[in-house]
Amino acid sequence: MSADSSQTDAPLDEGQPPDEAKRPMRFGKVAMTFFVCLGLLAGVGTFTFGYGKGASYLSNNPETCINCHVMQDHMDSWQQSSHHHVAVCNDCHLPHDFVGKWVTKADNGFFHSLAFTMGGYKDPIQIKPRNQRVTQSTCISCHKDFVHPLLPAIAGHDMLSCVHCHADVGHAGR
Amino acid sequence: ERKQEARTPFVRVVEVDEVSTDPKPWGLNFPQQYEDYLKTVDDEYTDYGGNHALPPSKLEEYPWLKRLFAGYAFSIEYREARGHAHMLADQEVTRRVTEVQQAGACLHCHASIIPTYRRIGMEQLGQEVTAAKLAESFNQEAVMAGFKAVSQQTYEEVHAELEKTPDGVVEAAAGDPHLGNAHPVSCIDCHDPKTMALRVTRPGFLIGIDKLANSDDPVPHLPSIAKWRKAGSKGTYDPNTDATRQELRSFVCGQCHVEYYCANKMTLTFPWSNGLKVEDLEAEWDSTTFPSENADETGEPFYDYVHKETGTKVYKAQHPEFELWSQGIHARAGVSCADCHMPYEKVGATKVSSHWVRSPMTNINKACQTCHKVSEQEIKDRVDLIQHRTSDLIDRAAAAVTEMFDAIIAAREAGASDEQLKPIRDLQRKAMWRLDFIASENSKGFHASQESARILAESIDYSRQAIAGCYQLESEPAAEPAKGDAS
Amino acid sequence: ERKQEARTPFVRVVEVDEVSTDPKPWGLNFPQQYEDYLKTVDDEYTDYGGNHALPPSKLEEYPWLKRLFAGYAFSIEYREARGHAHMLADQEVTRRVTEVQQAGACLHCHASIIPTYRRIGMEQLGQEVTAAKLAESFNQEAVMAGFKAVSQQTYEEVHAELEKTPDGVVEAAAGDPHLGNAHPVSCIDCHDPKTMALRVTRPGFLIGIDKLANSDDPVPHLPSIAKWRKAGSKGTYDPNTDATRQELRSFVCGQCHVEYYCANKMTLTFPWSNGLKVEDLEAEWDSTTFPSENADETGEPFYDYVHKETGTKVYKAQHPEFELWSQGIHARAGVSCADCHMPYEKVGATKVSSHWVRSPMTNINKACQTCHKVSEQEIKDRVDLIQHRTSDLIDRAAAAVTEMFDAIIAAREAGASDEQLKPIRDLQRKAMWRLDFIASENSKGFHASQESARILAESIDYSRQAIAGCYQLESEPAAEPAKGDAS
Ligand code: HEC
Ligand code: HEC
Ligand code: HEC
Ligand code: HEC
Ligand code: HEC
Ligand code: HEC
Ligand code: HEC
Ligand code: HEC
Ligand code: HEC
Ligand code: HEC
Ligand code: HEC
Ligand code: HEC
Ligand code: HEC
Ligand code: HEC
Ligand SMILES: [Ca+2]
Ligand SMILES: [Ca+2]
Repeated sequence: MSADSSQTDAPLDEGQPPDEAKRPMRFGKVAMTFFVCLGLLAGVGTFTFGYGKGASYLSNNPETCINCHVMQDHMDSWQQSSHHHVAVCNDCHLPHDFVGKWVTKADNGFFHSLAFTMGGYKDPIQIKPRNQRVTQSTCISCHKDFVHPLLPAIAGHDMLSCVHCHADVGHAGR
Repeated sequence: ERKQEARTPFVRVVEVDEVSTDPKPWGLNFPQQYEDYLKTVDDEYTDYGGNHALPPSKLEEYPWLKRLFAGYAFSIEYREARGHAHMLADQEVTRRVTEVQQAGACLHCHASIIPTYRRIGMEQLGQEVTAAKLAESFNQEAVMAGFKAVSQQTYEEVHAELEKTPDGVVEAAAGDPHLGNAHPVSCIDCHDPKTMALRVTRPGFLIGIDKLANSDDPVPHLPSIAKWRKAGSKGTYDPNTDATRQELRSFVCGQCHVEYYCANKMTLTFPWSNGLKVEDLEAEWDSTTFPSENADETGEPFYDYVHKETGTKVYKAQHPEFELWSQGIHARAGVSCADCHMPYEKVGATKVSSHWVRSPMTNINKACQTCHKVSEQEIKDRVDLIQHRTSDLIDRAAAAVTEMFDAIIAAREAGASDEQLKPIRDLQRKAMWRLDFIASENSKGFHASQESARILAESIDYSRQAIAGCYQLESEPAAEPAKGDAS
Repeated sequence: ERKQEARTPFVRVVEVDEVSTDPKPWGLNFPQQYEDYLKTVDDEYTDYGGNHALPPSKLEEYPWLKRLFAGYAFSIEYREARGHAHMLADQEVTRRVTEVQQAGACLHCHASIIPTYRRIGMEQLGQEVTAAKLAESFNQEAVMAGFKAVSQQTYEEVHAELEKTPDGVVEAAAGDPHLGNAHPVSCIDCHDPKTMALRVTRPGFLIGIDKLANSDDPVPHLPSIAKWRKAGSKGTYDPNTDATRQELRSFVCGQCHVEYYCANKMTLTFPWSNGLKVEDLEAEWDSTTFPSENADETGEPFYDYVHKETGTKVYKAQHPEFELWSQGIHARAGVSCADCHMPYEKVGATKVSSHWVRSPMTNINKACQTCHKVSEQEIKDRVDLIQHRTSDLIDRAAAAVTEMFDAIIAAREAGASDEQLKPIRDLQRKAMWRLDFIASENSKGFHASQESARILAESIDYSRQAIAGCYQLESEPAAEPAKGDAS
C-alpha cells in the first residue's frame, strides 16, 4: 500500500527526495531528451550504441543486455529465477503489443545509453514506475487466465502488483 | 501504458442482491469461496470430530484478567476467538449477553446486519420499504439512519429486527413477521453483489475512517488518505470510492477487528479522530463526554466501567488488530490482512482467495512463503520468538497491574482520600488501557512487534508509578492510619 | 548467502606479512579499499572542512548519563563514536585515559596490536624473536600468551610496547627501541596477509566465541556453531576454520563491537558463556568472582564500579552491537554487519566492499536497497520510527533510573540498613545494566527493534520496583526516622 506500492499506477518513487546534489534531476533528463536528443544521440549516444553493441539491443538475446556490465547482476539473478527457461529479459521488460514494444525499446535504449555514458544512476539500479507498469502488463499477458479473479472488477480500477507477492520471479533473491 | 482492462464478469447461476445475507445462493455462483467460508466453523481447539464445544476460556488461562475486568461483563466470560461462522452463535450464548443487558450495537460486528439497518433507516427517512426497494441498492443514507436509530435499542430488540428483514432465501409466510434468518458475517458484508468488488459496509468504519482522514495522523500505510488530503480534504473520505484495492483488503477487516465503544450511552464509536496509535485512541476517550440529558450541561466524562476492586473509572480495549497492524512493518510495506489471512490458493486453472479466514500459522506455505523464502519451521520460529517476547512482557505488565490493585486497595483502606488518589487513578487507567490493548489484540504482538513491546513498557511504567504513589501516600501524614484489615 | 565466485588471486605490487600493521603497503595492492579506509577519518559531525574536533559529548546530550556513571570514568568523558581511523587517537586523548589509570587491555580494540601480543608471547614461550620470525605466521599460541602476559600492565606500558614492534614500514635505527608506529585497526586485523581471506585475530573474541559454542544458547543465526556442536563439540570452536564466510563478515566486527570487562582485576573478558542475550551476559557477571590473592579463598564478586550516589556495586555495559544484532531479524535472516556497513560498490567493472565503514544511513542506496526495494525516504522513515520508539523508551527508563537514585539516596539518609537495601540494590543493578545495554549500543534499537524495547521495559520495571521498595522501607518501622536533610 505504501512505498512498495501494490497499486499498479501509483508513482513508485513518490516521496523520494530530489537528490539534486548527487544526481541530475528527472527534469534534466527530459530536457536533454528534447534539446540534445538529436545532437547527443548522434554523439555520445552513438558512441555508446556502438560500444554497447547497440544494434543487438534490438534483439531478444539476454546476452545483449550484459554488453553493459551494469546489467550483470540482473542477468545472474534472472538465470537463477524460476523464469529463466520461460522468459527472456524482453518478455518482461517490453510491452507485448507492437507499438508499445518499439516505443519502450527506443525510450529505454536511449536512457540506458545516456545513463551508462553519463553515469550518476543508482547502484543498485532502481526500476522506474513506467517500467514497473511494463512488467506488470507482461505478467498479466502471460498469466491472464490464471489470474483472472485478480483483474479489476470495474474497468479503470486498480489492481494488486504481482511483484508485491512474487518479488523474485524474474530475479531470484529479490 | 495501458490501463488494465476489467475482468469479464463472473458467470452467475443465480442472482444475488442487497438483501442476500444468506451466503447459500452466493455459493452457487462461487462454490470455491463458499466451501472455504464454510470451513470457518472448523477449529483446531474444538471443532474437529464434530465436537462444537466453546473455545478455551481466556479467564482461566490468564487468571489476572478476572481482576483486570472486575466489575465488567468481561470478567464473567471471555474466550478465545474462533472462525467467522461462529460469530453470531458465540455472541448469543456468551454469559456476557445472557447475564448482562447488552446493547443492540453488539450486532454491528456479529451479524450480517446491513439490510436491517437499511430497512429501519428507510422507515426513519420516510422512504417506502418494499422487498424490491430494499434489495435494489446499498442506500448508504438509509443504512446510516438505521444504524443510529437502533443505537439505543437492546440486544434482544435488534436481534429480533434481524429476522424481520428478508435474507434472500427465507420466503415470507402470510402474517409471519419472520422474513429471514439472522446470519453471521456474509458475502454481502464485504462484496458488492453486482460486481463482486470489495467494499466496506459498516457505519462504524465509514464514520471512523473519515475521522481518521480528517486527523493529522500521517498514516503512511494508507496512501489513498494522503491523496485525499492532498486534494483538499473535501467532503467525506469515502473508502468505497477513494481507497485502493489493496487498502480495501484490510479495510473490510477493519470493519470489526478494531477497538470500539459499544454500549447504551452513545452510538457505537471507533475512536480514530486523533490517529490510530494507542495514545491517539486514548486521547479520544479522554476528551469524550457522554451526551447529557440536559442539552445545556456537558455530560459525564467517558468511561467503560468502574473497576470494582479499586473504584476507578477505566477504559476497556477490544481487539485492536487493525490499529496495531497499522503500526507494524507489514502495513508499512503494503501487506494487507487478506494477504496473510486470506492468501491466494491455486484451484484448478485459476487462483482464488482463501475464504477460510484463520490463523496464517495453519497455512504458512501460502500465507508467508510467497514473500519469505525460508522454511516453514524457520517462519514458525520467528513468529514464536516475537510472540514469546510479547507474552513475557504481558506477564510482567500483569504482575505490575495486580500489585497496583493491591496497593490501591491498601491505600484506600488506609484512608487515602479521593483527592490523593486522583493522580494514582489516572496512572491506573493508563496502565490498564495499555495492557488490555495488547492482551486483547489477538496476534500476541506479531502485527507490530516493537510497538507492542513499547506499549507494554508504558503499562509497566504507569502501574509501578501508581504503586510507588500509594506507598508514598502511606508515609505521608495526610493519610489516616491503617484500619487494620489492610492486606 | 551471496554467490561465491572463486576469486582470481590478487595481483600484488608489494608483499605484506604478519607484522604489516601499517596499512600503506596494503594500499598499494588494494588502492580502492585503502582509499575507502582512509575516508574513515571523515566524519559528518566534525571532520568536514578539515576541522578535527572531537565528536559531540554524550554526557551533554543525555545529562542523566552523568548520574548513571557517577563514580566511574565514563562520567568524566563519553562521546559519540566516529570513524575507525580515529580510534587510537580518540582513546589516547580521552580524559578517561588521561585522568584515570587505565589497563593495557584497552588497546585490544583500539590498536593493531596482534604483532605486539605475538612478540611478547614468543618471548614468554621462550621462542626466538626475530623480525623474520615475527612476520612469518600468525602463531596463535604466542598471540594468546602475549595477550595474557600484558593483561596486568598499564595503558602506558602496553602503548609503549606497540612501538617496539615493527609495523612493516618504519625502519629500525640502531639502538632505537622504536621499531614501528602504533596504528588503529588495520588490514591485518581482519585479513590474512597471504590470501586476503577474512579472519579473526582478537584473543577476546577467540575465547569468547568458544565459550558461546560450548553454551546451550541456540544461536540460530550462527549455523557453523550448530554444525560444530552436532559434530560433538570437539576441541575448541575455531572461527577461522569453522565459520562460514558470511559469519566471518560479522565476526570481524564482533572482535570489538561487544560488551567486555577490561580493567586490571582480570584479563579482558567477553561474557558469552551462557549465550548472547542481555540476561545471559548478566548471568555470567553474576556468577563471576575476581581472582583472589589467596588461592584458597573465593575472590570478591564481580562488579565494574561502585555507583557513587547510592553506594551500589554495578555493571557497566559497553557497545553490545554484536550481541544485540544477534537477537534481531537481520541476523536471523543471515544479514551480516558487512552487508550494511561495508556494502559492495561497483568500481569500474568490479565490485569491492566499501571499506569506508560508517552509518548505513549515509549510504542507503548501497546498504539497504539491494534487499529493500523501496525509496530512500521510506527506508529512512522506517529507521527513524524504530529509533524514535527506542529513544522514547530510553528517556522513560532514564527518568525511572534517576528517580530510583533519588529514592535510594533518601532511604539511606532515612537510615535504611544495608540488609534492607540489599534487594533494592539488586533491582538497581538489573535496571542500570539494561538501560546501559541499550543506551550504549549504537544503533538506537535498530539492530533488534523488539528486543531493545523488551530490555528497556525490564529496566523500567526494575527501577520502579526499587523505588516502591524504598518507599515501603520508609513506611516500615524498621527504618530510622529521616535525618532531616532527605530530599
Ligand atoms: C548501454 C548499456 C546497457 C545495456 C546494453 C542495457 N542496459 Fe539496462 N540499464 C543500463 C543502465 C545504466 C541503467 C540504469 C538507468 C537509470 O537508473 O537511470 C539500466 C536500467 C535498466 C532497467 C531499469 C530501467 C528503469 O529506469 O526503470 C531495466 C528494466 C533494464 N535496464 C533492462 C535492460 C534490458 C532488458 C536490456 C537488454 C535488452 C538492457 N537493460 C540493456 C544500461 C544498459
Ligand atoms: C519473468 C520476468 C522477468 C524477466 C525474464 C527479467 N526481468 Fe528484470 N525485472 C522483472 C521485475 C518484475 C522487476 C522489478 C519490478 C518491480 O520492482 O516493480 C525487474 C527489474 C529489473 C531491473 C531493475 C532493477 C531493480 O531491482 O529495480 C533491471 C535492470 C532488470 N530487471 C533487468 C533485466 C535483465 C537484464 C533481464 C534478462 C537477463 C531481466 N531483467 C529479465 C521481471 C523480469
Ligand atoms: C513470456 C511469458 C511469461 C511472462 C512475461 C511471465 N510469466 Fe510467469 N510463467 C510463465 C510460464 C510459462 C510459467 C511456468 C508455468 C508452469 O510451469 O506451469 C510461469 C510460472 C509462473 C509462476 C509459478 C512459478 C513460480 O515462480 O512460483 C509465477 C508465480 C509466475 N509465473 C508469475 C509471474 C509474474 C509475477 C510475472 C511478471 C513479473 C510473470 N510471471 C511473467 C510465463 C510467463
Ligand atoms: C497478495 C499476494 C499475491 C498477489 C498480489 C499475486 N499473487 Fe500470484 N500467488 C500468490 C500465492 C500465495 C500463490 C500460491 C498459491 C498456491 O500455491 O496454491 C500464487 C500463485 C501464482 C501462480 C501459480 C503458481 C504455481 O504454483 O503454479 C501464478 C502464475 C501467479 N500467482 C501469478 C500472479 C500474477 C501474474 C499476479 C499479478 C496479476 C499475481 N500472481 C499476484 C499470491 C499473490
Ligand atoms: C462483521 C465483522 C467481521 C468482519 C468484517 C471480519 N471479522 Fe474476523 N472475526 C469477527 C468475529 C466476531 C470473530 C470471532 C468469532 C467467534 O469467536 O465466534 C472473528 C474471528 C476472526 C479470526 C479468528 C479465527 C480463528 O479461527 O481463530 C480471524 C483470523 C479473523 N477474524 C480475521 C479476519 C480478517 C482477516 C477479516 C477480513 C478479511 C475479518 N476477520 C473480517 C468479526 C469480523
Ligand atoms: C467493532 C466490532 C465489534 C463489536 C461492536 C462487538 N464485537 Fe464481539 N467480537 C468482535 C471481534 C473482531 C471478535 C473476535 C476477536 C476477539 O475475540 O478478540 C469478537 C469476539 C466476540 C466474542 C467471542 C470471544 C469472546 O470475547 O468471548 C464474543 C462472545 C463477543 N465478541 C461478544 C460481543 C458482545 C456481547 C458485544 C457487545 C457488547 C460485541 N461482541 C461487540 C467484534 C465486535
Ligand atoms: C504479515 C501477515 C499478517 C498480516 C498483514 C495480518 N496478520 Fe493477523 N495474524 C498474523 C499472524 C502470524 C497471527 C498469529 C497467529 C497465531 O498465533 O496463530 C495473526 C493473528 C491474528 C488474529 C488472531 C487469530 C487467532 O487464531 O486467534 C486475528 C483476529 C488477526 N490476526 C486479524 C488481522 C487483521 C484484522 C489484520 C489487518 C488489519 C491482520 N490480521 C493482518 C499475520 C498477519
Ligand atoms: C470478511 C470479508 C469477506 C467475506 C465475508 C467474503 N469475502 Fe470474498 N473476498 C474477500 C477479499 C478480501 C477478497 C480478495 C479481493 C481482492 O483481492 O480484490 C475476496 C474475493 C472474492 C472473490 C474474487 C475471487 C477471489 O477469490 O479472489 C469472490 C468470487 C468472492 N470473494 C466470493 C465470496 C463469497 C461467495 C463469499 C461468501 C461465501 C465471500 N466472498 C465472503 C473478502 C470477503
Ligand atoms: C506480501 C508480502 C508478505 C507476506 C505475505 C508476509 N510478509 Fe512478512 N514481511 C514482508 C515485508 C515486506 C517485511 C518487511 C521487511 C522488508 O522490507 O523486507 C516483512 C517482515 C517480516 C518480519 C520481520 C518483522 C518483525 O516484526 O520482526 C517477520 C518476522 C515476518 N515478516 C513474518 C511473516 C509471517 C509469519 C508471515 C505470514 C503469516 C508474513 N511475514 C507474510 C512481506 C510479507
Ligand atoms: C572489546 C573492545 C573494546 C575495548 C576492550 C575497549 N574499547 Fe573503546 N571502543 C570500542 C568500540 C567498538 C568503540 C566504538 C563504539 C562506541 O563508542 O560505543 C569504542 C569507543 C571508544 C571511545 C570513543 C567513544 C567514547 O567512549 O568516548 C573511547 C574514548 C574509548 N573507546 C576508550 C576506551 C578505553 C579507555 C578502553 C579501556 C578501558 C577501551 N576503550 C576499551 C571497543 C573497545
Ligand atoms: C579493532 C577493533 C574494531 C574492529 C575490528 C571493528 N571496529 Fe568499528 N569501531 C571500533 C572503535 C574503537 C570505534 C570508535 C572509533 C572512535 O570513535 O574513535 C569504531 C567505530 C565504528 C563505527 C562508527 C563510525 C562512525 O563514523 O560513526 C561503525 C559504524 C563501526 N565501527 C562498524 C564496524 C564494523 C561493521 C566492523 C566490522 C566490519 C567494525 N566496526 C570492526 C573498533 C573496531
Ligand atoms: C541490516 C543492516 C545492519 C546490520 C546487519 C548491522 N547494522 Fe549496524 N547499524 C545499522 C543502522 C541502520 C544503524 C543506525 C545508523 C544511524 O543511526 O545513523 C547502525 C548503527 C551501527 C553503529 C553506530 C554507527 C554510528 O554512526 O554511530 C555501529 C557501531 C554498528 N551499527 C555496528 C554494527 C555491527 C558490529 C554489526 C554486526 C554485529 C552491525 N552493525 C550490523 C544497520 C545494520
Ligand atoms: C574491520 C575489518 C576490516 C578491515 C580493517 C579491513 N577489511 Fe578488507 N574486508 C573486510 C570485509 C568484511 C571484506 C569482505 C570479505 C568477504 O566478503 O569475503 C573485506 C574485503 C576485502 C578485499 C576483497 C575485495 C572486496 O573489496 O570485497 C580486499 C582486497 C580488502 N578487503 C582489502 C583491505 C585493505 C587493503 C585493508 C586495509 C586498508 C582492509 N581490507 C581492511 C573487512 C576489513
Ligand atoms: C542482505 C539483505 C538485507 C540488507 C542489506 C538489509 N536488509 Fe533489512 N531486512 C532483510 C530481511 C531478510 C528482513 C526480514 C524480513 C524478511 O524476511 O523479509 C529485513 C527486515 C527489515 C526491517 C523490518 C524489521 C524491523 O526491525 O522492523 C527493516 C525496518 C529493515 N529491514 C531495514 C533495513 C535497513 C535500514 C537496511 C540498511 C541499513 C537494511 N534493512 C538492509 C534483509 C536485508
Ligand atoms: Ca473499547
Ligand atoms: Ca562491561
